[in-house]
Amino acid sequence: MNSFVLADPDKCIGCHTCEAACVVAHTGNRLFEQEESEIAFYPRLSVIETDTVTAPVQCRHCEDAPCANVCPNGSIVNRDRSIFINQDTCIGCKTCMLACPFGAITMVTAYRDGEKQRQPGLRSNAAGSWSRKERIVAHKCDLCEETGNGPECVRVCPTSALRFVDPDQIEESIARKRIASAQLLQPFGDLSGY
Amino acid sequence: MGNKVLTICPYCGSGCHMNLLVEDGKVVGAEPANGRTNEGNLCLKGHYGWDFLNDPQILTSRLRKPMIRKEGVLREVSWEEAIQFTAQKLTAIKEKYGPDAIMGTGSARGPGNEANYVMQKFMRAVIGTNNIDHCARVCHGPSVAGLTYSLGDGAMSNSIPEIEDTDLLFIFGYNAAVTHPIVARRIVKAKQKGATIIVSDPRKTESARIADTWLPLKGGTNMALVNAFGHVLIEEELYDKDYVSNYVEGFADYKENVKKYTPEYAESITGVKAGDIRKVMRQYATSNKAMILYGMGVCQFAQAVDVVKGLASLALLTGNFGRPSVGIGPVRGQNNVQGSCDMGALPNVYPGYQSVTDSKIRKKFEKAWGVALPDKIGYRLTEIPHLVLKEDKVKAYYIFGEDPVQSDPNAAEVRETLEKMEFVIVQDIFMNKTALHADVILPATSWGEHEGVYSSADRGFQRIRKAVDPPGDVKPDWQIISEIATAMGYPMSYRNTEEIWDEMRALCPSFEGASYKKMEEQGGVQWPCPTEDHPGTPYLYEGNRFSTANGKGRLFACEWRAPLEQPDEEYPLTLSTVREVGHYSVRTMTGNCRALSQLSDEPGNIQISPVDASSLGLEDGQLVRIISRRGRVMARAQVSDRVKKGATYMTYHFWIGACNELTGDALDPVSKTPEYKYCAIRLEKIPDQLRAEQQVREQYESIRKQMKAGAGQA
Amino acid sequence: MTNLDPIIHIDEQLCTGCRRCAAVCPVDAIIGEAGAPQRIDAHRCVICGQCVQTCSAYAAESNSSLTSRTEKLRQRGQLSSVREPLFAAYSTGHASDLKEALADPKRYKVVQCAPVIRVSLAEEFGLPFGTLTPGKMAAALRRLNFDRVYDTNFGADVTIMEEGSELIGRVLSGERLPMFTSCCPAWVKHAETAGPHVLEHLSSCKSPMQMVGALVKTYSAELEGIAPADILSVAVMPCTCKKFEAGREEMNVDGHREVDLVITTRELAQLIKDTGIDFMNLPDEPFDSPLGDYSGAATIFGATGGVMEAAIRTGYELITHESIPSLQLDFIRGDEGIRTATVQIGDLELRVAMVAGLKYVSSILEQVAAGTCPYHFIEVMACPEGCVSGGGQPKLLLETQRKSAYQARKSSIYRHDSNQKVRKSHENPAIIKLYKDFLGEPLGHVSHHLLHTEFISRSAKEELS
Amino acid sequence: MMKERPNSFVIAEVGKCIGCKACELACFAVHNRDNGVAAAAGTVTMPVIPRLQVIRTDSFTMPVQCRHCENAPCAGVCPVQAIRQKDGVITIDEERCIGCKACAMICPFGAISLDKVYSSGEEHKQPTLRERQKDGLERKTRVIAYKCDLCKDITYTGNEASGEIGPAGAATGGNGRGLTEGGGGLVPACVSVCPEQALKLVDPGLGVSRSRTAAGLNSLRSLEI
Repeated sequence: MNSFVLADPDKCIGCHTCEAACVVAHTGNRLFEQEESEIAFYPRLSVIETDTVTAPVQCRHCEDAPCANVCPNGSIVNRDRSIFINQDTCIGCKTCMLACPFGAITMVTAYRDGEKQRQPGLRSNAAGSWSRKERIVAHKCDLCEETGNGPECVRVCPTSALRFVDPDQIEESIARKRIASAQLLQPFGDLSGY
Repeated sequence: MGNKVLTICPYCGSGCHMNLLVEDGKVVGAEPANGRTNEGNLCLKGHYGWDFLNDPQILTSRLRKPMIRKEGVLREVSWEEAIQFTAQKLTAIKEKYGPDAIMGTGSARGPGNEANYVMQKFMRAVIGTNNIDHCARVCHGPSVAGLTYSLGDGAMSNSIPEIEDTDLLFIFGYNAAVTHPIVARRIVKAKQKGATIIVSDPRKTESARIADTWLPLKGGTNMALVNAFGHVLIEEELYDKDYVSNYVEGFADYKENVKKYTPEYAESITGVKAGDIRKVMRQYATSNKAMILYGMGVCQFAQAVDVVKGLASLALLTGNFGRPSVGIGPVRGQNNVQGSCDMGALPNVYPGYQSVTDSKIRKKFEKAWGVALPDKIGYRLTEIPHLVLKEDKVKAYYIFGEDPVQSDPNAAEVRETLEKMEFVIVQDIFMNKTALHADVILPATSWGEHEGVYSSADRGFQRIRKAVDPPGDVKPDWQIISEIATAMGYPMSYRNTEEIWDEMRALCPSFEGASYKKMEEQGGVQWPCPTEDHPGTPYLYEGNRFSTANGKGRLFACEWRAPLEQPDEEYPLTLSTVREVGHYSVRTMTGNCRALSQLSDEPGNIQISPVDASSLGLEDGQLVRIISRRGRVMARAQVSDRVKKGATYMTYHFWIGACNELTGDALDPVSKTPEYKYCAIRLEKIPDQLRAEQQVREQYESIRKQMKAGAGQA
Repeated sequence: MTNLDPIIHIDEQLCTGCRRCAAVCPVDAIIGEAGAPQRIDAHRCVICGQCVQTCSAYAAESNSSLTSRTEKLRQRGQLSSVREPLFAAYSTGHASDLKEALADPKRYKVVQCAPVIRVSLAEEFGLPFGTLTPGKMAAALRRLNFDRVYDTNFGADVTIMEEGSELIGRVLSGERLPMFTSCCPAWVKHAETAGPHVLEHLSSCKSPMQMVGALVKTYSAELEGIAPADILSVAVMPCTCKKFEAGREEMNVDGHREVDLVITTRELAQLIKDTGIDFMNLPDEPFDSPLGDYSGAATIFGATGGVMEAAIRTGYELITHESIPSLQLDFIRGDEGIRTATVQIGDLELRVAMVAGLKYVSSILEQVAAGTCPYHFIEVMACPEGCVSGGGQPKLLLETQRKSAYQARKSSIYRHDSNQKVRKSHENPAIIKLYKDFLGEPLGHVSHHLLHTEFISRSAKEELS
Repeated sequence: MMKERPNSFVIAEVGKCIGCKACELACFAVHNRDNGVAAAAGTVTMPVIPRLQVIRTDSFTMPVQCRHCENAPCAGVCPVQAIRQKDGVITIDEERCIGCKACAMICPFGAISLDKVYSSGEEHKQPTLRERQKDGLERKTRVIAYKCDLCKDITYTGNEASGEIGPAGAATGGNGRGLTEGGGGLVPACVSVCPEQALKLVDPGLGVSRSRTAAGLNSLRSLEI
């Protein structure tokens, strides 16, 4: 099973530190050297406030990922215990974004080595004149796999509202609960009279 | 290779310890350190808010050279010329109009306590006036006035770490999640440890969301609610009779004054259910340890000092003083607003809250400073527009580390005031809106570039340290002020901040034992700290001895007064100004940090209820025009379930969506704090959103150009 | 024309089973599973053609598994030159038959046009909704080789004379009230099928179309000196049910069909295009006298409430012998399913109701059966806004435009009325002359023979026996 | 400060579609005003060429149309750069298209189809290319790629106005837009005509699936592991 990050809304204070941390973890210190207009600031989780809940929302790395199941060209795969978007082959069709029940996928400009990726063929008039359009790809939590330090959002949260959930922990917890319920049943003894 | 410099975060009164990571003389990162208040945690401003030191020029630009306005244009000059020019102009104005024609400010932000000490000394000893004030006036001024009246000390009676161990936390008009995330962390911990949380706020703040009881009162009705609380404590005999008879005075008057405020009567004014008023007071009175925290929701009203006294009265009635995890905490917003108050950057007190009208104290300072000192209380910051525009009394303004055009109410009036003055000095690290009106600009070093001491909100003196050399030709604030003083014939020749600090300590009994060495050893010192062997004081009023003249706490209640400007047909909504977690003050610092400005940028937001949004046809994220009797601005609509119908909220950090173009200049009669939390506005839908977005982009671009040109970097 | 053909059909090859037709059918005559081809219960069907109007299941050109377009057109009785898309729901066409008949030099070819054709025909040529083109229409009909271009409006004026007199008689005697209008054939068929008990409440008048047909083969034939057997009587109608009405056994005069052929608005446009007539650039031409002269009251028959308004304009003056104070009876106009009003006519408080859309009529039928119906006179139109929204009218490609199309057609009708010199049926000189020269008086002997009819109960039980 | 917004697109909710093809018809109608197609079906003189296709399988029916992919593969393979992003819409320049079919082949959604070109309601013949037909060599009709353009360049509303015309009067065309008023603003014709509201214009710019995110959030409270 896949790992994922989950927030405890009773602890989250909506401070957005996780969002900034997510970007810094994925861009490194290059972020603090770039011109403001060149910055690729795309947090992979977003803090949402509703009437009753405040918490960051991010990919749950679903076992039967709806995003992967609607991807028309197989750009979303399960890899090393996480759901991975291959941004190199993503065609930007936005279907995964719609399919995700958590709203955890956003569409962002693709960068390579700090440079916006431009498409070879498609031209756009968005900038006022016809020019090669930026690649725009689906984007979501990758559990900070490349850094090797585990999710940065979990590390920086000042109220420890975020948790990295390892599927083994779920298994363990379920096993623990099973043992506990078995122990609870012991005093009943013979149930044949019921 | 890089090194780490331990310092204090410059972004709020939480006073978090942090390390700046320095490589090749440049700050490249930050990491939390294990401070008393933050225990190894930082919020996003601490983590990513150092970026402005490298001057990325996102919003405005770093000032690098002194400048003098010549033929209407700011031109770079030498320090010598700038100092001489400033000294001559001030001398001339002082001679022509008298010392009281000159106003000066302290700075509650980067400069630190030593610079504020030197500044107030400059105004008092060199200019000869008590006309020194600072932005505490527009925030916790009422706390200083109110708590000094009730308890004797105008500061948190308790400490931030104590919050998590209280049994009941009563939060009034205070949104810690946004203003002090690291204090909010303690509130979350208190909740996790089982404390009862009660929140009184018109908006469903994060604290309100996790509260056991949320009292959603109508804006501008604080006094009625606080009176009703007192009424319940007395009517149901919940108050601590022994405590009141031993340590408190004014009970008879208090009882009389709150008599009328039955919970039912208060419900008719505040909208808070009478049953809830009773319930929370029973909980408050019966808790072993109950603590009150409050913020701008109390202070930024025209009836603010009264409410502060009323809240203090609740703690007095229930005996919640003199122990850990009780008391009352005005959690100071700006990083060093506690410090600039401590240092006497106020028109009525010398450093250490020593009254300027007390002749014994005055003599002490006259002796130490070697000059005669004025005995009259000086002008308050918020009175300046009136004194200039209506009474023509103030001619020169030495603005040190503040941006009143952005931060003070009724910006149009502030601009007019500055234009009318004969001489405006701006001493700052960044070009800002106020500096556009300056005759002289004196560029200073920033946090991270100088040494000093900040006071955390809970009275904690902590050392800030220099990590990098400043860019350009800039000087520490205390040095600039000293040079002007010297040029005006009053030599000041401090060699470092510790010399200043020690001079200050010697004059302030309650700070006397807080040496640099002790701060170094302990990580910080909480005042009062009267002697070298005293470790400092985590909570005040030990033994229930208050700092008032007779040592007793003073109860207070009075009639509720409605806010001055009420909504009407033309302006049907109310506006309250608030803060945003990722930005700080006038945004010259955080607005120049890449990560922070990316998270939230111009033109800023206006929070509005879904009902009002749909009746205006507004969608979340759309630009909207906001209009009050004083001005009009554009901001982005943020439709929120947590906002009540009829109310709107804007954060005051933004330059395009500048809410202080809208706010009114109604003032509290005692503290002269403006009513930021209540004015009437209307919203207008903008049909052509694409054009409006374009306008925002153009306006931002023109601000940047203006700021760059102003900073001499065109 | 015979009534063996049920007229309304659903093409099984094309129907997608979306059942939007069933949603608009006022008599639940469309049967089938969702997603499967639907069929029509011909017994219940009132042939109003609303299903034809709403159907969007078109024959995709790319679908090679379908019967060829040419063959489909032939099956549907449509001209081979028709280029518009073919839809699953359609009505049997008679344009091909008419084209053939028009080529016959031996026959004397007479045509009449319903009031609303002139406000909707132009839409078939891409003109805005409600564009009024009576002159071009008359010109086009002449170029199609008609010898006389008459007008159903003339029949509407006659209807008012007959039906108005009938109403006055019944109100005064208190017999068989309420009285229902009988000009809408779909309503008549529905009454015969679903409410035989109200048949005696229907006005005995034939519809304006049939009245003109009867007069064409008698009055006009005499005037022109043509033998009725040599006359081809054609009607252009906004209505698919008029094809059924014209084919009713009893609609003959002395053995001659009153109306030999009925084509719809759409079919007329197709015929004009087929003949290569440049409709847009035709001159305006008048209708022929005398059966082409009409009052404003006749033109408003095309909108719901129009018959009522026209009847009141005349009834008021016949009863009170005073001039009606206002000719624009706004309280009658509207588009709700049932509208009611009370009209003060002298001492009489006339209570009237207007039903637009057959699905609204059932409550009134129940009231009549229970003897609690409070009205004197009830106008019933099967289609949602009267004949402007008839099943033979131009078919809209966008459902979203339906409301504005009906609105424009209606306001055009009312504008046409207000521009007429004569706005009351009894003041139409051609009508006055008709009664003076030929009919004698309303409800007289000749009228009875030519202009009145009887209705047949078609309840399910009788159908079976 | 402001990011580029992803393109909008129309998508159907499969459970709501009843397969009536009103969307196809509406699409065709609003795109062929130049071919004389007005409000009435009788004005149509050409085959219906829709830019979305209602698909029927045994278990469901729904229209399929272009997703306006950000990195549109169709544009990548177009040899003559006829496919571009214009004002947030992936558009095929019908003048430039040479009918090579590459775009139709690469589109993973099957949203592009090739069909004949009509002008003024008649087949548009090529200047020189001829093909053998039963009456010998004839000029071949142009065939190009068609797909959804979100009704962006449509400037004729059909027969909105009413009025009388003179004896030789010409039609007075309306001057509204093909985008029609839907629930909240202008939407493509297919969306506005759908009787079941099965079609939606998804605008990823404003509050992307915010309600969903919020809904997902509310379940968080009860999650304890």
